[in-house]
Amino acid sequence: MLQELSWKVGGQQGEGIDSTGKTFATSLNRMGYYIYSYRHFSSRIKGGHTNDRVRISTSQKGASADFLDILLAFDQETIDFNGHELRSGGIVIGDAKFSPVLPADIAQGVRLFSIPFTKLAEQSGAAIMKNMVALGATARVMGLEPTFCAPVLQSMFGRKSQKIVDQNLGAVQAGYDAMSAEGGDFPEFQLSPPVPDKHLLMIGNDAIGFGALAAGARVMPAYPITPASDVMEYLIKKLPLVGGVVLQTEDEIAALNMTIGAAYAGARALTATSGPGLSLMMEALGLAGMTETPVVIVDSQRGGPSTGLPTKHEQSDMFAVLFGNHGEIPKVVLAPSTPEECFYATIDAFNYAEQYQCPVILITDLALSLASQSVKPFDYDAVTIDRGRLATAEELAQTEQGQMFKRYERTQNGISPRSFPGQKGGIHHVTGVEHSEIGRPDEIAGNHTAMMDKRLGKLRNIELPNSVTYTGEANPDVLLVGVGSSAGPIGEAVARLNQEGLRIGHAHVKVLSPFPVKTLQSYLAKAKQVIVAESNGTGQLLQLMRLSGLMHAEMSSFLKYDGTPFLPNEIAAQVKGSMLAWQR
Amino acid sequence: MLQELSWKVGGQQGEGIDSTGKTFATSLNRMGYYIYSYRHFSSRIKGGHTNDRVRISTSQKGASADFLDILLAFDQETIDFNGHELRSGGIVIGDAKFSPVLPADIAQGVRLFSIPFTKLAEQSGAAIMKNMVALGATARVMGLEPTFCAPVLQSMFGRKSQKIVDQNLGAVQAGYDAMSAEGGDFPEFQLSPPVPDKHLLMIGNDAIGFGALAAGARVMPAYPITPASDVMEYLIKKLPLVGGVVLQTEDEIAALNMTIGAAYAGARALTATSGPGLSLMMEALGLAGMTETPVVIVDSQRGGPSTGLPTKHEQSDMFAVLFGNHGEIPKVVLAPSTPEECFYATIDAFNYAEQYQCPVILITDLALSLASQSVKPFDYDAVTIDRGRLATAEELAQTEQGQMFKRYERTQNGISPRSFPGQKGGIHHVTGVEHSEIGRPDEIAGNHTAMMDKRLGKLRNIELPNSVTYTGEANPDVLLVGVGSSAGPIGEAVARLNQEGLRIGHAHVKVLSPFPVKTLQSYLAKAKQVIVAESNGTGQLLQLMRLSGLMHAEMSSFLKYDGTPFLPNEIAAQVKGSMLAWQR
Amino acid sequence: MATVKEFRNNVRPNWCPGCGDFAVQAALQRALGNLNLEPENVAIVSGIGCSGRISGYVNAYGFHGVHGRSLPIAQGVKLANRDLTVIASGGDGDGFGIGMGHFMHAARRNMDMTYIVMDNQIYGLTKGQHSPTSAFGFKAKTTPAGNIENAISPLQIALAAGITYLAQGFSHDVNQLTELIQGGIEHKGFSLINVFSPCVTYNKVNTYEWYKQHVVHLEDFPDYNTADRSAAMAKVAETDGLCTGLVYHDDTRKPFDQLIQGYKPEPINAQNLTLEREMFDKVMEEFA
Amino acid sequence: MATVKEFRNNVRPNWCPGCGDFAVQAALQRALGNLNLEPENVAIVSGIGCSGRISGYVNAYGFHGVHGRSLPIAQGVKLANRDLTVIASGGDGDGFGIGMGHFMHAARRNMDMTYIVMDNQIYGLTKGQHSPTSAFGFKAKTTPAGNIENAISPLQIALAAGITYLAQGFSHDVNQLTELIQGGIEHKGFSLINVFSPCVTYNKVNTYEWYKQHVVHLEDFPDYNTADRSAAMAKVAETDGLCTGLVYHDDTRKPFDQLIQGYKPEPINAQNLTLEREMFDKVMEEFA
Ligand SMILES: Cc1ncc(C[n+]2csc(CCOP(=O)(O)OP(=O)(O)O)c2C)c(N)n1
Ligand SMILES: Cc1ncc(C[n+]2csc(CCOP(=O)(O)OP(=O)(O)O)c2C)c(N)n1
Ligand code: SF4
Ligand code: SF4
Ligand SMILES: [Mg+2]
Ligand SMILES: [Mg+2]
Repeated sequence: MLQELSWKVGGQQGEGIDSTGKTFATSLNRMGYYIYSYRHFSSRIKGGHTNDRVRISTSQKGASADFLDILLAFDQETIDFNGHELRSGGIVIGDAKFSPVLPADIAQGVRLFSIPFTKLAEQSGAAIMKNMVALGATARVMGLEPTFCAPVLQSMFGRKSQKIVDQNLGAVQAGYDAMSAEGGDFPEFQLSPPVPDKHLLMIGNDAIGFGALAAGARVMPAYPITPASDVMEYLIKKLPLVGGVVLQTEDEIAALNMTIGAAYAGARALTATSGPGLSLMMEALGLAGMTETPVVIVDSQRGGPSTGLPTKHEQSDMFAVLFGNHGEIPKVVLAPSTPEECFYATIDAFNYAEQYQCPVILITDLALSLASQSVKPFDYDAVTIDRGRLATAEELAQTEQGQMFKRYERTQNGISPRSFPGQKGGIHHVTGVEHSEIGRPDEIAGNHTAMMDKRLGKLRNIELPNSVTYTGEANPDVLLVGVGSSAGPIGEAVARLNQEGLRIGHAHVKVLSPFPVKTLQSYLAKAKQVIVAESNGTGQLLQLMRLSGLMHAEMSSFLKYDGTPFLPNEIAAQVKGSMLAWQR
Repeated sequence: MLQELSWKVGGQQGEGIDSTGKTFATSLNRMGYYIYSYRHFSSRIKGGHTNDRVRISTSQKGASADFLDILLAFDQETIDFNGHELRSGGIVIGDAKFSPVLPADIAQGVRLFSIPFTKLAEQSGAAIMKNMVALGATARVMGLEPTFCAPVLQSMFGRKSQKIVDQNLGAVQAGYDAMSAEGGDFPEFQLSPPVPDKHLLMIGNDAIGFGALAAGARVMPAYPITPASDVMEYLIKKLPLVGGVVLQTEDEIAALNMTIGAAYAGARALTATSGPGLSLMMEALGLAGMTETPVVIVDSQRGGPSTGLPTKHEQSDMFAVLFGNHGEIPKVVLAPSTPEECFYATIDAFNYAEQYQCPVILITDLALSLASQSVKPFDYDAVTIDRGRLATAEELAQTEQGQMFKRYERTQNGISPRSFPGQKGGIHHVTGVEHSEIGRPDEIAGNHTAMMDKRLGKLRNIELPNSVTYTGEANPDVLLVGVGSSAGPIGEAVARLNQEGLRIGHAHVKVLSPFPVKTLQSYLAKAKQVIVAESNGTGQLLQLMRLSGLMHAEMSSFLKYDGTPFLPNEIAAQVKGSMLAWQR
Repeated sequence: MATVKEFRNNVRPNWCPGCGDFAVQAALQRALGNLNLEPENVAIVSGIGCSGRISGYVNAYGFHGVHGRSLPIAQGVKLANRDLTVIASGGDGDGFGIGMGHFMHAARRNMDMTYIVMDNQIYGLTKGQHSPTSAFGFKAKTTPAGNIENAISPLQIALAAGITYLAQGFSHDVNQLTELIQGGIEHKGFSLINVFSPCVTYNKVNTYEWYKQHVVHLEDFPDYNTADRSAAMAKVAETDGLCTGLVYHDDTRKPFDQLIQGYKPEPINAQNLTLEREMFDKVMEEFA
Repeated sequence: MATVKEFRNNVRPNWCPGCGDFAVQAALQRALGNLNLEPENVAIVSGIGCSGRISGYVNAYGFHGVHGRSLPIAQGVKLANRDLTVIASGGDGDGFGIGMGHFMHAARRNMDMTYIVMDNQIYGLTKGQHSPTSAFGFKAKTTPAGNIENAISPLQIALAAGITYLAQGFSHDVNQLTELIQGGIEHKGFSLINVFSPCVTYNKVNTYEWYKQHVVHLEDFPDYNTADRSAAMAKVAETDGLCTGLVYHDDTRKPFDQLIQGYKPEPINAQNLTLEREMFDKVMEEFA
């Protein structure tokens, strides 16, 4: 019996590929399996190849599998594009309607089944249910009950009409039966029973939205953009329930400036964007830094530069996030690597923003933002809200008539008390111009130096907790360093390699600013060789390490920038290759 | 007799301080002296202290002097603010009108002269001529003829009316006479006669404007901002003479996008901005990189972050220029250090832009953009125009009917032929989306990698000529590394220290991208200690060196970020101090 | 209760003597005083320009943002705390040049706030370039041969954007200006008060004298109906935009802030931020 | 001479079947063909959105820029080469949302070019959020409880900005649309053709049927004078913006490109770039 199985469904955009994958994944997640599901889609609405690759496993996985076991195809293109991913002995189930054939480059022993998806769907009530037929065929192969997706279908369509539910279930059954008619069982596709464990299935963006809700966010001005829009679309459903508001602005410039206004006035506020919007936010980002306004910005990276590859994975905006605004400001940049971490990092983001009174950027990548993953239920008690250094009633009362509140008081740690409009005794001025302790423009030479030190000092020589996670060998021959969603594939590769007897370590960076130099230094010191794996063309993480003074005699980049995330075996192969090269 | 003299005039903004300094400096420049003149001003139109500090020398200087010899004051504030800069034995000449007094913190032996500037001006015709009276007093002290500024006054007012010229000259004479009446000569303020050498007096921004004109620039869309506006204001007078156009756009986003449009359509085009505008240009900058459109962007740095210190010097936008746009593009970043270099670098900028088909950013700082300096006349024959790889008539003719031109052909060096709208056979598509050789969107994984390599490869492993200049000791105990306008103060400090017998070297970086790693490495390798001097709070140049793999066991930052440029003796003191610290 | 005095602070404006902006400041302070508002309940958000300095010259919460973005910031402030009286302000370049998009959208969005533009038909702070309201043919630093762009009409575009309160004042008439600003603040929705606020240093054409000669007062047209949008459009066109007074007023529309789904009377910034465990669990369950 | 055929290329548009943008593409190709233009002398600049793809679907020089910036790019193209026929185009979000500021300024600047907006009252490419032209109350992904912002009226704001050629078409009527686009191209100045171009996938309210029911044709008003700006304003208001045909046309004003100081008939990109030594020396002497 298998511990995991890899399945893919493909067809044309707009054909319901998404919902097929979703029904499948959600059903298996409810059964207790762990899911990792990654969609391939393109920047058009209807037409064009799309697919959903679902990995079902008895333990948690953070990456797509290296190979496919089962491919469901709604057109020949799906087979032609994806067939090479099938392991030998895998199977293709295609809609008989397009008379599927296997291409030449297919692995040995791959079998093709032609099942009349569309026809059976029509017989069950409507052609659009061909997806259900396909799911039924899958169930048969995997040895699942034909009713495995009944609960999910019930919650999807139950409120609309029971008839639809029944029709769909009928279609599933029809697919199941048709596959049965092909004869034989498929013992090599049977999954071990799941560990009975409850988990949630969500994309990183959902976790961020939920995290923001839990953190007390109340205002979200934002502008739609792939792959960040989901955060806004999630919160637009939730914030009104708690008296908050999502506002779709005219552009990203307005979005961040409005976020600044709301945060200044006392609300917890966030915005979310991706590369092009991030570029447009640079001026406002500097304003937030200069005015010490606690805003949270979610940046979900996609393929760049420019409009780039809007629906593809990349990690090429780290430098823009860290260095893009003119002038120098303190900022916290959190880089979670799983939906679970997205949730907690979002809560941290709001707390850090108010504790350090500076912008916090939560950076994700497309794979993290959009891949559906099984995660442990979140811990209510782990959610804390710390609003940082707020002016107390006594302090406000002390402000003399006609005097301004020292919003930018130069304190030991650079953090000053905040007052909000509406508070008597808290009146002060705020400006992006260099200013005095009460916020008035002040161009005197000494003041600028002092205020620069105040602001930059807030994060100087600080390492935030859990800035790096480490797994694997403590004194490794090869240390892999990564950031973002690659925690999954790197972690898996490392576990595999260590099982093979190699000595490999894995340091995953979770905070890009303040950069955890000391911790990384300690790991680097123990490694013979270092490979920094990232999804971009210039090796930004490695450059960031070097810039921070982190050196290692044998440090190299492993870069992938074709728009797809790393697979575990790509990492493993690179490690092995470079161990060889190095030993030579 | 002095080889140099340092003079300052100060008063309220709007009182004509600028023109006093300008008349003075221009007159002495015409006499053959070398001038370095730096204005202190603030972000308001009338009122507030302003001053113009002019260094007159028999040889070329690129920095303000460490101390003042003469201070002309139109108000007491001027003396209070600037008095401490006077060397012992210096003099203050104040308008009797405000009954000037010397403050307590003044150097020993400083003398104060109270001359009725305003009264004498009124007697000469109008109070506004008090500046001329002050210049006359200065002339007397320095042993200049009272007519020393006659040619300049003639060209300033001659076309208006001879009467004004004569009145002004009368006022100068009155000041001269009044100073004479104070009795005695001032042998300690006599300058050696100048080497009879012709030079021009200009600010860096003028040199950029002139350079753009000489380089064949024809379109400049821009939005006003200190300290970049002069470039636009210069070209608006010149471009119409050659059939070109300057257009004041609605914002900086429009400015750069319009520049892109013009460059795409075949014109040499540029825009100019400073920090806030730069931040707004990030998205368009990425577009220029992705579409391989040759635009030239002038970024004149001022105090940041945010609105910051709009009229003060800083070098804190280097990272934004290098890394600010999301995604990864090739770009050339030139950093001239004198007006002369500004001129030639601007010409280079247009050539590089078209040779490498990428955005070129010419980065300056406020001191470089705005300080008036004497420069050698420019060499007409050194101006070349190289439009790079344009499609030939034969190539265009080869395009078959219904076929598109391969504007993004993948060639060995990554540089493809350009065709312009209007050219038959050159039709192609341009997009910020990842694209094929004919410019059509193409999301296939392999294509993105190949195109990223094509674009980034254009500048990989390349060092542009004259990327670093080196002076001083070849095997120095201390190597100073700088960028931008600090070439003057660092160069002067190094010369002085070497004369004192220390072994100091000076490497000045003139190109920030592609970063001249090899050349710098060779200099670093020969130095015992390295000090990177820059005008910002985080040491961006040093970080850039580290990021590029440049390491040195004894490398430190010398940072100044109070809004004023380095003075030679500040550099010298730092060098001496760190030599001591290091030897200990 | 606060009076005009409470809205004064100890800062000496750094405007040039005679600048029109002094009158705008005075009128704003008077309007706030007349309305008996408390300084701490007023937030003034401004852009960058000579005009933008105004947020530092009134005793109230002041936010001097970046160039052209006063309206997005101000809207954020209002969203977070709808109990505040929110004023946005800045110059013609700030508001109708770089900030044009935000203005049009703020007008149609109709949040309850007041926008005051100090329109001097020039870029003051950057020393005299032409602005979007500079007339065709106007000579400025950047138009030495005369402006070849047509001027924006703030009143026309405001009406076209669907503004609900529109007025125009003139720095010479502080009383009228005070009233117009007061009306804007009292109006429940987005209001624009465009003010002819002469730049005595750089604009030698549109001087106090020039405006005095060219401006007509809407009060002089007793039949003029400020509730009639077409009439307003026509009057603005007829007077070439040179009319002062209340141009248009629509008090039938609810402001954005009251239309928000799940609107609660208590302002957002006063809410308890803790998510109840029950709701937490319910939301989490949706992912199961 | 080129005909409509020359403006076709071999790319299959990736719009959804039935999308209104197909008709816009066809009308544009026909208009270009009817005017006997050569493909190489036409530059089509577009923004980002489903609509923005149009620059890749016409055989001509095409520039697909970034979101909301087609007009600045197009103006740059025109400045560099005024012999080109320059078309800018994109969606309602692209042009009237993020691009609003550029639109207003392009209209008043009045360069000789044609702007075609495919107005589907929705954000198509990002999957169905409301747009600036979405009606009050409209339900979209981002307005589940109904839009609480008032829609922009493209025609009103264009008139207010001082546009010199204004028309509105509907994807259902390719013949009329072709004529309107053709008129815009022939017009010497900035023209907007706003097109009701239904999004069949995400906008289930403003469908072909809906437009057919609501749209009035200006040709049906024989007295309507397209040269009368006030009449245009009134008609647009009266029809709630739902009129098609030529709305306004002012052919008395010279376009920007002809007013440029030092204007030369030869386009900029055809000039010899070398600065004569004499001028070089003269300019240099100014710094002595
Ligand atoms: C992004 C950006 N671009 C340019 C500037 C420079 N700048 C400051 S104020 C201003 C224009 C001022 O004109 P206006 O808004 O009319 O205000 P006024 O000074 O006339 O009151 C400009 C262009 C800036 N601060 N930020
Ligand atoms: C700066 C930036 N922000 C956001 C996006 C994402 N985006 C792409 S198209 C689009 C809106 C599309 O709407 P519209 O302009 O109406 O075009 P349509 O798809 O409806 O034709 C958005 C928000 C982007 N590409 N760039
Ligand atoms: S420059 Fe003009 S707008 Fe600015 S303060 Fe002076 S008068 Fe006022
Ligand atoms: S989503 Fe709408 S606008 Fe986009 S192609 Fe489909 S129908 Fe057209
Ligand atoms: Mg102005
Ligand atoms: Mg649209």
